[in-house]
Amino acid sequence: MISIQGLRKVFKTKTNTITAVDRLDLDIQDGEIFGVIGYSGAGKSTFVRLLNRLEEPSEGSIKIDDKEITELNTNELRLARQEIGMIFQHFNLLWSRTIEDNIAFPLEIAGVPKAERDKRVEELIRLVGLAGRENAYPSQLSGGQKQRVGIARALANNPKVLLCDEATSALDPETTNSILDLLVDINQKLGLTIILITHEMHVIRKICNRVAVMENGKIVEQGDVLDVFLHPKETVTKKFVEQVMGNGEEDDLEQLLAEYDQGNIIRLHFVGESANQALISQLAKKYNVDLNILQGKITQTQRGAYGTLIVQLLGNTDEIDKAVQYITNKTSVEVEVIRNVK
Amino acid sequence: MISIQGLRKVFKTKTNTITAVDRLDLDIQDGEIFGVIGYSGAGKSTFVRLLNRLEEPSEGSIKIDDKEITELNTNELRLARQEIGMIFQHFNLLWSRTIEDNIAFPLEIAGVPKAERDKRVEELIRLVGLAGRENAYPSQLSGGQKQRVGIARALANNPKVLLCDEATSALDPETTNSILDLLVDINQKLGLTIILITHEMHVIRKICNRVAVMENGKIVEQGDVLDVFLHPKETVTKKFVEQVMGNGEEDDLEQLLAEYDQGNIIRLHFVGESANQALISQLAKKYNVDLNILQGKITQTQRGAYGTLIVQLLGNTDEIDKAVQYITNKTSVEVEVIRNVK
Amino acid sequence: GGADSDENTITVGASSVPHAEILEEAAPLLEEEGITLVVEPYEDYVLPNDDLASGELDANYFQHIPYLEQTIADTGYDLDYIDGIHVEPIGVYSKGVTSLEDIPEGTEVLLSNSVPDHGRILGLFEEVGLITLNPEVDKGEATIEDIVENPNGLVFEPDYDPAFLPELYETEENTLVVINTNYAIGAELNPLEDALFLEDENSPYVNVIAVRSEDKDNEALNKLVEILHSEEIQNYILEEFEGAVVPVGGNN
Amino acid sequence: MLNDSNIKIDDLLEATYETFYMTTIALVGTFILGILLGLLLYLTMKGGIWENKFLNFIVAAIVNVFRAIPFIILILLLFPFTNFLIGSIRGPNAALPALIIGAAPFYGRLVEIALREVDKGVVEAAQSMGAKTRTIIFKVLLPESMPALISGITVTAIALIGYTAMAGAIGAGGLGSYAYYSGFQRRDFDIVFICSVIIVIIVFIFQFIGDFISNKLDKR
Amino acid sequence: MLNDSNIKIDDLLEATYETFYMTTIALVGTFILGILLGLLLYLTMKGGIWENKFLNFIVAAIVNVFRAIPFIILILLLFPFTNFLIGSIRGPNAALPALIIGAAPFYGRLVEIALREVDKGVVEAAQSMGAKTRTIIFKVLLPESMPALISGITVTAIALIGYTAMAGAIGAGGLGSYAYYSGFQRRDFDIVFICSVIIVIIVFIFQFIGDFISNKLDKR
Ligand SMILES: Nc1ncnc2c1ncn2[C@@H]1O[C@H](COP(=O)(O)OP(=O)(O)OP(=O)(O)O)[C@@H](O)[C@H]1O
Ligand SMILES: Nc1ncnc2c1ncn2[C@@H]1O[C@H](COP(=O)(O)OP(=O)(O)OP(=O)(O)O)[C@@H](O)[C@H]1O
Ligand SMILES: [Mg+2]
Ligand SMILES: [Mg+2]
Repeated sequence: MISIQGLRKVFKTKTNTITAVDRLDLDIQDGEIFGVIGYSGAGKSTFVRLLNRLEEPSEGSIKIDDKEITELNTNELRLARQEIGMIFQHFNLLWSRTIEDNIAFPLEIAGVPKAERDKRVEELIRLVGLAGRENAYPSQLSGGQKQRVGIARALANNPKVLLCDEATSALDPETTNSILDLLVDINQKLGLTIILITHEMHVIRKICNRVAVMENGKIVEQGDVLDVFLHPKETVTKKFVEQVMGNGEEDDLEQLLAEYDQGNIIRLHFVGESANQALISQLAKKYNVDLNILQGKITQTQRGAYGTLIVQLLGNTDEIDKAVQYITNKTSVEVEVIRNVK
Repeated sequence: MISIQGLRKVFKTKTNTITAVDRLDLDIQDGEIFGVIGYSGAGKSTFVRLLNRLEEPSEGSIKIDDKEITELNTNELRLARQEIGMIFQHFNLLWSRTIEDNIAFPLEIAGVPKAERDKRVEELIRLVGLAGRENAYPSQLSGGQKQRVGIARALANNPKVLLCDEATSALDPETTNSILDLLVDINQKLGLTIILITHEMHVIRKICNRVAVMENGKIVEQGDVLDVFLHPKETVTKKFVEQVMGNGEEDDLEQLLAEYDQGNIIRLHFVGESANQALISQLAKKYNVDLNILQGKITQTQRGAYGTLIVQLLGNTDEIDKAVQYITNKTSVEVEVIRNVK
Repeated sequence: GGADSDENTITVGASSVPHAEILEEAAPLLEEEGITLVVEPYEDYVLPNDDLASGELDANYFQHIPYLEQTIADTGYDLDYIDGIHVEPIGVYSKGVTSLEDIPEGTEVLLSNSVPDHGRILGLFEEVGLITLNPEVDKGEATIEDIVENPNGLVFEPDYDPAFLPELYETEENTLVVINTNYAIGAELNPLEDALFLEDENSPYVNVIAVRSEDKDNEALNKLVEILHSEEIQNYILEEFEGAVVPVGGNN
Repeated sequence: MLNDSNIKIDDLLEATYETFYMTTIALVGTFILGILLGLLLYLTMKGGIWENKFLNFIVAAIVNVFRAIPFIILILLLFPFTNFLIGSIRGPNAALPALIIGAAPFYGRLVEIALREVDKGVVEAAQSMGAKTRTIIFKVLLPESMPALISGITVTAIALIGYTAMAGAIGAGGLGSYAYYSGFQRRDFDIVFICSVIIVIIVFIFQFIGDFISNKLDKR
Repeated sequence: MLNDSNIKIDDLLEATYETFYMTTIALVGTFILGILLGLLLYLTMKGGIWENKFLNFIVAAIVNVFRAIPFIILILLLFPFTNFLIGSIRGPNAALPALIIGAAPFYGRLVEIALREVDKGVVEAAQSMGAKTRTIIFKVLLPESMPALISGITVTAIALIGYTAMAGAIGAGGLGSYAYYSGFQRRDFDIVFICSVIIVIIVFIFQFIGDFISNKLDKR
């Protein structure tokens, strides 16, 4: 559905030349929810802004629905844009319009009749939890409320593609969840394709099918969410995965090692197979070791439990070695020995 | 240090009267990092804006450092504000100034000499990872970069109190961590008191001493971070705690129950005592049960492992019962039976 | 109403002061003769002649003969006048200079920026013997460049709005200020007493009723002139304008 | 003091009416034409929606030329046009073309300044929704800059009142010309004073209305 | 065509110089005084930093009164003041007080409009840092509104060029009065034309400089 080739965007300032997006290739399927993550300044916002040509590409091609976006004339681009909703990082609401009228705006643009418009707006206001504030102006809303108006506005005209630039970063988890559910719902019912920029990995985990990791304007890694979560290759990806997978932060680890100064400490990666979920209890039964779960996180994926646990093994050195060997040889759990006491 | 009593702020609009902050009482200690969480629209931003009187309180008293903020005259207020740094939800950078000059602004206001100012600015730019962009203008920065400029600016004049309104919500986890480390560092070295609004519970967990939960303008719950995490009383708090403690979301649970349709399913709350870390392996040894860790999260606190695990118990019903009883009676781990197979 | 409307209605363009006021005074007298007078006020000196030539007006009353002649020469309009009605004598005033005899060398002369007045003012200066103008130049069209002899080395500065001249007289003490009598009176100067020297009623700058040449014998328009020359109107002028406007061509 | 004066209440009322009449009608024309010019300047500028160096230069040239021409000369230049349009070159109606054409380029610049202050983000938002330029103009640019547009037209209204004084040259009447010719020229300063007071009152009325609307519309 | 004319290059050059001279000097005065008035209007308005209904009314009244007075009458009213200040009431210098006092209230309004467009958030940011009002004015309000302030002074400059024409009444000279008195009055339309062209060129120069600076300063 969306096919991007050699996309490039260079900003020239007096002192610097910044390549915000650098020869980027990407294919996004119809009806997919595609996540984009990356550090601040990686070029994520620039990337989505290139997709609907709010930013003119310096180079490269963007095909959406077999239309070459970069070659559309003004009018064609206009019509193409009506099918692409966009949620802005900084909301970009019209201060001169009430909440209601802000949400109705894309419908007015698309020429939807008044009665229908009102119905749709009411529905959306309810969906994003702003009922009762219809007639407020953006300046009278909190940050998260503005964000929700932006979301409602982007969804109003039932777009085919939705570009979300940190759509939930100003929202509390409860509201985030309800918005994400809403997006998944629309995605499933109407086949909406969503490109979702975020720095919250749990958002990616919860709703994305695939994810791309950007760094310095390039996509350094991409794939199925689970694959990327399981086998992050790049450092940047690992950092992001750690966020959702637990507190792998190195300084935490050192503290841990200092605190629990006895026995072996190992890190177990559960890679999503239900057979291994009982590993801890199996080990306890099989070997004469005590297993202290110090830290970690296990989540459910379609294929089974997945995650990381940092475990302290106390007991006889031999027994410990055997236990570790067992894990290595007989299970699909990946084990990493952090401290080995000999 | 900060003592708030009966604080109230009412916004009157033509159609609505909104009590954004409603008779709020709160005491914050010197050198504390105090978190405030709450749903979008709960009144968090309004609350911090009242603290430095960017918003005039409708009622109530605010004492900072024994100064009654509500009674200061213009000049006293001005001087008091120089000691209160503020990070805005929407950055509020001056577009007419470069990054460098934006950060230097509070120093200019405080009358810091040029040479010293330059040194401090350079240092801060490095700290927030914007070296090389000193001479860019805000319009040339990404959202997260702007946020970091806002942070640097708020820290520039070594304030005694720092008000952070979603200071890290536009930042990726890596940058967030480095900023949080920075805050903790300053907090420890200089005794900076921080009031931190966020909707990211892991931020609270990582750096806050105490946390307050706001709902509809009121503080509905407050206390030590650990206490609140361990024993969330209000629904809103529970929702927030679930975010950081794992995927306690109800629909996930149902899915889990459907998927693992055998044996008992229990939820274990580890309340931060190191003695219990080996619970799983102990149970496996003591009773004839298999324990599958389905989901959950364990983190380290000062006192020991703390968190929740959802565990499937497979085996003889009697044995399972015994195991559960053992947990209930002999450990400080709280157990909640989600499914009991009789 | 233009020239082609009712025979007995005449439209006359006039400057508001004193021309329009004088006409307004005459209107009821004319009405008695069965002639309706419509006064069209003008604040400008170009348009009334344009409008007269184009037929929008039947007559106008705002200019003196030299100006009319100048306009005819410039534009080729076929205009003429019936008779003169009044003179607004111009005077020269000064706070510092008290007699014609001891005007200091190089004294500045401040005069109106209204070009049509310049010839008239220079003529007055020539008459009292302060300058000599190029004899080949028509007096009415003379400009400062036409001064051939200037024994006192007077410096003419034709740059000022005529209405401001009384103020200049007050502040710029060592200059000669040429002030139209109407402004002088407005500024509570007495032309006869305060002026260093003054035009007399023999001035060629008599304000006339101008018409298109074909209308020179028009009955209604001649009736208008007749009434303006009547004793009643002439007395009105004398009383109303306190000497700033001097009626001419009447019976007295 | 006023007893010495030649103030005629009727004349004064008429002059007031004429000033009001000319200002109000001219204001409507100026508003429309000025917004048109301002939009053209804004849209065709560098980085604008219709970026067009040539057109921008032409419009800027027209605006500058008409702003540059002294009003009195403008009146003169417009005679043929006025005559064609109004059927006369005298009186209050004949002053309107000159008033509008004199004030519109000026207001056009104020409109341009106001439009430049509109947040680029909201224009982008509208573009991302596939809005026609017309929609962007009428539903984004104009509403979002409305407080500044109204303040600008208020400023222009008051400049227009000043222009009406000069329009007295073609017999348009009005307070300014009444003050100047019947008062100032005749050194009847009571008339000047009274006229000035009335003008000040009119200015206050315009300013009050302008401020009121502008504040009402400002939802920031 | 030009051969028939009485244009004297010297006079033309002098008139051009006078126009430039008056406009430039008056512009500086107008800029300072106008910013002062605009700031007062902005700061004392409802919700402003120095919110003060009374002071706001007074300043608004002064601004409105001076905007309302026809320029020629303003010149007259200022004679004593001008005489005191300049020691003369004629010539280009004597025109300056009237030019400045005539244009400053007008520019003051434009300044007010520009200041209102400054994002309230950045003012709040400065307040939260404990900035003095002086600092807020010089380091926030003025820099953040600078593009609009410059565009505004450009508009005012061009209005000032128009005013200088009227200042001819006190012998200030300048192109406008040269065009009117030597050209229009003597029916020498070549002079009118040439003067107009020069005025248009001056307007373009001012506009070009203004646009250039304004664009340069706009970092949004
Ligand atoms: N100026 C205002 N006028 C009217 N209502 C306002 C105004 N400012 C805030 N509110 C309302 O007050 C309530 C609290 O707003 P506040 O900005 O404090 O929320 P918040 O907790 O910061 O939310 P968020 O997490 O979304 O930023 C909201 O319902 C908001 O709509
Ligand atoms: N108009 C511009 N001029 C110059 N540089 C720019 C401009 N816009 C963006 N950049 C730079 O391009 C890079 C990518 O910016 P972009 O906004 O795409 O980052 P991002 O990935 O969205 O970051 P964030 O998570 O902080 O929003 C940044 O270094 C930014 O400073
Ligand atoms: Mg971004
Ligand atoms: Mg908020």
